[in-house]
Amino acid sequence: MPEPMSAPAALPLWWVVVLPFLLVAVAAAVVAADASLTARARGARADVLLPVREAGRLLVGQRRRTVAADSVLWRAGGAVLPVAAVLAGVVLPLGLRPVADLSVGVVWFNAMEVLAWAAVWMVGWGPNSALGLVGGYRFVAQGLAYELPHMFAIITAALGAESLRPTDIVAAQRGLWFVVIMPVAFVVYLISATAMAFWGPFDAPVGRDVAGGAAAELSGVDRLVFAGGRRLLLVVAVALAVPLFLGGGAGPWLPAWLWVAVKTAVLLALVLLVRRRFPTIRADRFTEVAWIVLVPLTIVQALVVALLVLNRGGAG
Amino acid sequence: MDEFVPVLAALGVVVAAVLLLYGAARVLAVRPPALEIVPFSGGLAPTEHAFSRFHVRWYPVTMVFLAFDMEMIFMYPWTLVVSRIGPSAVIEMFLFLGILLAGVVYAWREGALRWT
Amino acid sequence: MDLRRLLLRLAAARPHVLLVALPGATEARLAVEAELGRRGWPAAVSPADADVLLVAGPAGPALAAVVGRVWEQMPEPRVRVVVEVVADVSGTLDSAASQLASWTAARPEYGGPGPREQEHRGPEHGGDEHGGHGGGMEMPGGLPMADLGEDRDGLMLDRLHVALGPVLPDWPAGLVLRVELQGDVIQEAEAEVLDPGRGGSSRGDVPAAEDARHAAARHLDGLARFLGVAGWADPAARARRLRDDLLAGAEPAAVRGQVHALTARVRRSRTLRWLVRGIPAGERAVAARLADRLAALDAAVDGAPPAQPGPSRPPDLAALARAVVGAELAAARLVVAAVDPDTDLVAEERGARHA
Amino acid sequence: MTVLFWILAVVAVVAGFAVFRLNSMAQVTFALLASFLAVAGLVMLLGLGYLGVVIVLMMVIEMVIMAVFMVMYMMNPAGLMPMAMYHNKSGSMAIAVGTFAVLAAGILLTDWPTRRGAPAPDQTFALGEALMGGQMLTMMTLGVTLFATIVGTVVLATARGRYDRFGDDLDRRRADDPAGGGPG
Repeated sequence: MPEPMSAPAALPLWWVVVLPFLLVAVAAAVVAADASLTARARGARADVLLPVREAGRLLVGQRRRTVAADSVLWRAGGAVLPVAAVLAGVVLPLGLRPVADLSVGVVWFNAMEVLAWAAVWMVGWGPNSALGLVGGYRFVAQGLAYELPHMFAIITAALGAESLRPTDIVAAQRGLWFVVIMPVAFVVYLISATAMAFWGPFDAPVGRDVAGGAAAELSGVDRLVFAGGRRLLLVVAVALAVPLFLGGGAGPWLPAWLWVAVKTAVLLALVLLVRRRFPTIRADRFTEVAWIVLVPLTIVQALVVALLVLNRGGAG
Repeated sequence: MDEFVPVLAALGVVVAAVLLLYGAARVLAVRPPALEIVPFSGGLAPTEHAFSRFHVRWYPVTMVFLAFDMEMIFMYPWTLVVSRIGPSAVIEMFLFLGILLAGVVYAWREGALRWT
Repeated sequence: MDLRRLLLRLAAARPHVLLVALPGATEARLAVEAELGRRGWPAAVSPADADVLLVAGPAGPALAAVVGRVWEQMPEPRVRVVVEVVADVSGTLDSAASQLASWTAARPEYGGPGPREQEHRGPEHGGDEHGGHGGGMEMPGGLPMADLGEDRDGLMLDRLHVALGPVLPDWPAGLVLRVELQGDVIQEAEAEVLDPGRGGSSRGDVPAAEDARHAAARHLDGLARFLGVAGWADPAARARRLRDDLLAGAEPAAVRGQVHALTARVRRSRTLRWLVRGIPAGERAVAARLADRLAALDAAVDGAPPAQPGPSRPPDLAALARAVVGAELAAARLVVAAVDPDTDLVAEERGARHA
Repeated sequence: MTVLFWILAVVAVVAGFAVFRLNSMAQVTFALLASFLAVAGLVMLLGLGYLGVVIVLMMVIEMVIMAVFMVMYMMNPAGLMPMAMYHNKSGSMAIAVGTFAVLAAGILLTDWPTRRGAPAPDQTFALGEALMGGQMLTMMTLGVTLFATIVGTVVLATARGRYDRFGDDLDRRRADDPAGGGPG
C-alpha cells in the first residue's frame, strides 16, 4: 500500500456548484475554437459569440416528438450525457485538489463515462427513426472497440502510481511525467477519449451520412442538452489525461491550477486539430484494429510499466 | 462513505441544472412541443415503424468483449498491490491476460471481429 | 418576453439552413452553397436541426410533397424560402434571417395559417408506457411494423423498408433510394429520381462541351460531397471554396496550386484509403472512382481538354441500386457519393422520351 | 445515511418491479439497469466503494449489450403492441411472492453474528491482495474459463470460419470477407 502521504484533501464542498459552470465554459470555448477553424477553411469570418448564439437558438427552439417515440428513454438518454460528464469531472484535480478525492477515482471516472454507451443508444433508439437507430447502434459498436484499450490506458497510469486516486497519480509523477514511460498509453487514451465523446474522427454515430444519426431528431432544449453533454464529455475525458499522464498541476513559475488549464487547453487544441486531419473512422473498420493492435499494445505497455514498478519497489 | 459526499452533491447540482435548463426552455421556447412528427429519413414518409428487430452484424464482438471485460474487475485492484506482492503478481496477471489474448487472436482469425 | 427576443435575434445571425436541391437546379444549389459558405451559416443535416428551409429550384408534384413534409418536421421558429433565380440568393437569405430575428408565435406561417396537420391525429401514444390503451392491435401512427425476411446468414429477421433521400446531406438532387434494411445492412434497393423532367433545361448555362473551368468546378463539387459523406469536413470545405472561386470567375490556372495541394492531400491520406478500400460500386470500386475523380480534377485545372467531349449519358439508376445491395449504410452512402449520378440528366432523358 | 438507504432501496425494488410491468424491451432493460445502479449505490453505502463503482461500470456495459440482444431477438421490441414480460401469471406470481417472503423472513429471522475484527483500511487494496494471494487459483481458473467462453462463443456465433476466409489451405494473404475492415 502506498504510504499514507499527506494527500491534499478535496476542494471545499461549494466547488460542486462551480464545477459544472467551469466545465461548460471550457466546452463553450471548445465550440467557439472549433467553429472558427471551420469558418477559416470555408473562407468565412469567425464568431466569438457562436456558443451563445447556438445555445440561445436551441433554448427558444421548439421541442418535438416523433410518432410513437419512446420518450422516456429518449429524454433520459439526452439528460444522462451531461450528468455523467460532470460526475466524471468531480475527480479531476483542478490544480492540486479535485472536487471529490475518491480513493477509487479513476474507476469512478471510467464508470461515469461508460454511461455514454447507454445515453447515446437511448437517444438513437428513442425517436423511432431508422437513421437514429443506426446512429445509436454505431456508438455501441464503437464502444466495443475503444473501451478495452481505454481501460488499459487508465490502468497503466494507475499502475505507475500504484493507486486509483487521481491525486496520488499526480503525486507519483513528481520526478517524471508518466507520458515519458507510457507514451503508448497516453496516445491510446487520447484516441479513446475522442471516441468516447464521439468526436471526430470517431463521429460516425452522429455522422453526416445518416443526417445526424443519433441526434437526427433532436430539437430545442433536447438537442442543447445532448450536444452540450457531448462537449462536456470531450472536455472531461481529455482533461483527465493531464493528471494521468502530464503531471497534473506540476510545472515551474505558474500556480498549479494555471498549469492544469494550460495543459488541458493544449490537449484540447490537439484534439481539435486532429479532427481536421482524418475522415470519419467507421466502427466496422476500427474494431479489428482496436482489438488486435491497440489492445496488445496497451497490454505490452502495462507490462513494461509493471516491470518498472517492480524494479522501483525492489529498490525501495 | 464520506468521500462520496461531494459526488452526491454534484449529482444534485447537475440534475438541478438540467431541470433548470428544461424549465428555462419551457418558458423561452416559442411554442410548446410539436407532437406526432413523422421521423425523418430524407423527406418521404416512413412506411413502417423503425422500432424493429435491429440485426447487428457485430454480435460476436460483444461476446468476446464481455469475456475480456470481466478481467478488468481484477485488474483495477491488482494495480495497488504489484510492488507489495512482487514478481508473482506481474507474472500471474500477464499470464491471465495472455490466455485471454490467445482467445482474441483466435476470434480474429475466425473473422469474429469483422462485420460478418 | 425580452430575453426570448434577444435570443432570437442572436440566433438569427447564424441560422441553420436546410437546403433542398431539386433536379435540374444545380446552378441555384451552387449559388446558395456559395453564399452560405461566405456567410458562415451552417448547413443543417436534418429538419430537426434547421431554421430555414431553402428550396433551390421549382419543385414538381412529388418534390413539393417532400418539401411540405420536411417543413412539417421542422421545429419553430422556422422560415421557408424558395430560390429560383441565382441573382436573389443573398436577398432571400437576408429576408429569412430578418424574419427569424423578429419571429413571434403569432406570425402566420408560410403556406397558410391553418393549424398543423398532425395535431388532429388523435391521442398521443409516445409516453404511454403503462399499456393502458385497450385498443389491441391498433398501431400508433397507423404504421405497421417491419416484416420478416432472410438475411445473408439465412436467418429470418425483420426487414425495415426505408426511403433514403431526396433530402439528405451531400446527396444527389431528387434521388430516392428505397432500401430494405436489416440492422444497417441493405438487403434490397431500388433507385428513382423524383419529378424527372422538371427544369431540365437549366444546364443550358453549362455548355455541353464544357470548358475546363466548369469541368474543374464540377469535379470539385463531386469531391466535396464525397468527402462530406466520408466525414472529412476540412478538405470538403476547401474543395467547396475552390469550386465557388471557379464559378465566380477565377481562371483554372489561378487555383491550380491550391487544387493540386488538395488532391495531393486527399491522395496521401492513408486513412481515407483504408476507409474506402474494398467497397465495390458497380463496374469500378469506390476507391478507383475516387482516384478517377482526382485525376480528372487535376487534368481540368492543368488545362487538358476534357477526356470525353461526347454527350453525357444519363446515369444507370438500376446499376446504382444493385451496387448498394449488401452494403452497410455508411458504405452505401460512399457508393452513391462515388458514383455521383447526375440526376439533372435523368430529367433531360425522361423529358425527351415523353416529348 | 438512512434516508439515502431507503431511497435507493425503494428505487431498486420499484425499478425491478417495472421490469415486469413495462411493454418495451428497451425500457425493461434500462429499468433493470436502474435497479442495478440503485444496488450499486447501496453497496457504496456499505463502505465498499470499489465494488459499488465496479457494479456501475459493468452493469452499464452489460445492460446496453443486453438491450442490443433484446431488441435483436424479441418480437415487438418497443412494445408498440401491448405485451407482458411474464407467462403463466398466477404461477410466476406465486413463485415470486413466495421467494420474496422466504428471503425476507430469512433476513429478519437469522441470528446474525456480531462483527469480529475490523474491516481493512482500504478494501480495494485488500481485494487486490486476496486476488494475488489466496484466490490466485480462482483467478487462473477464471482465466481459462473466459478463454473457453471466447472460443466457444466464436465457434457458435460465427457462420464463417478461417477456412472460408483464408481458403482451404489457409494460404490466402488477405481475408475474404463480406465486409472489409481491419488492419490486414
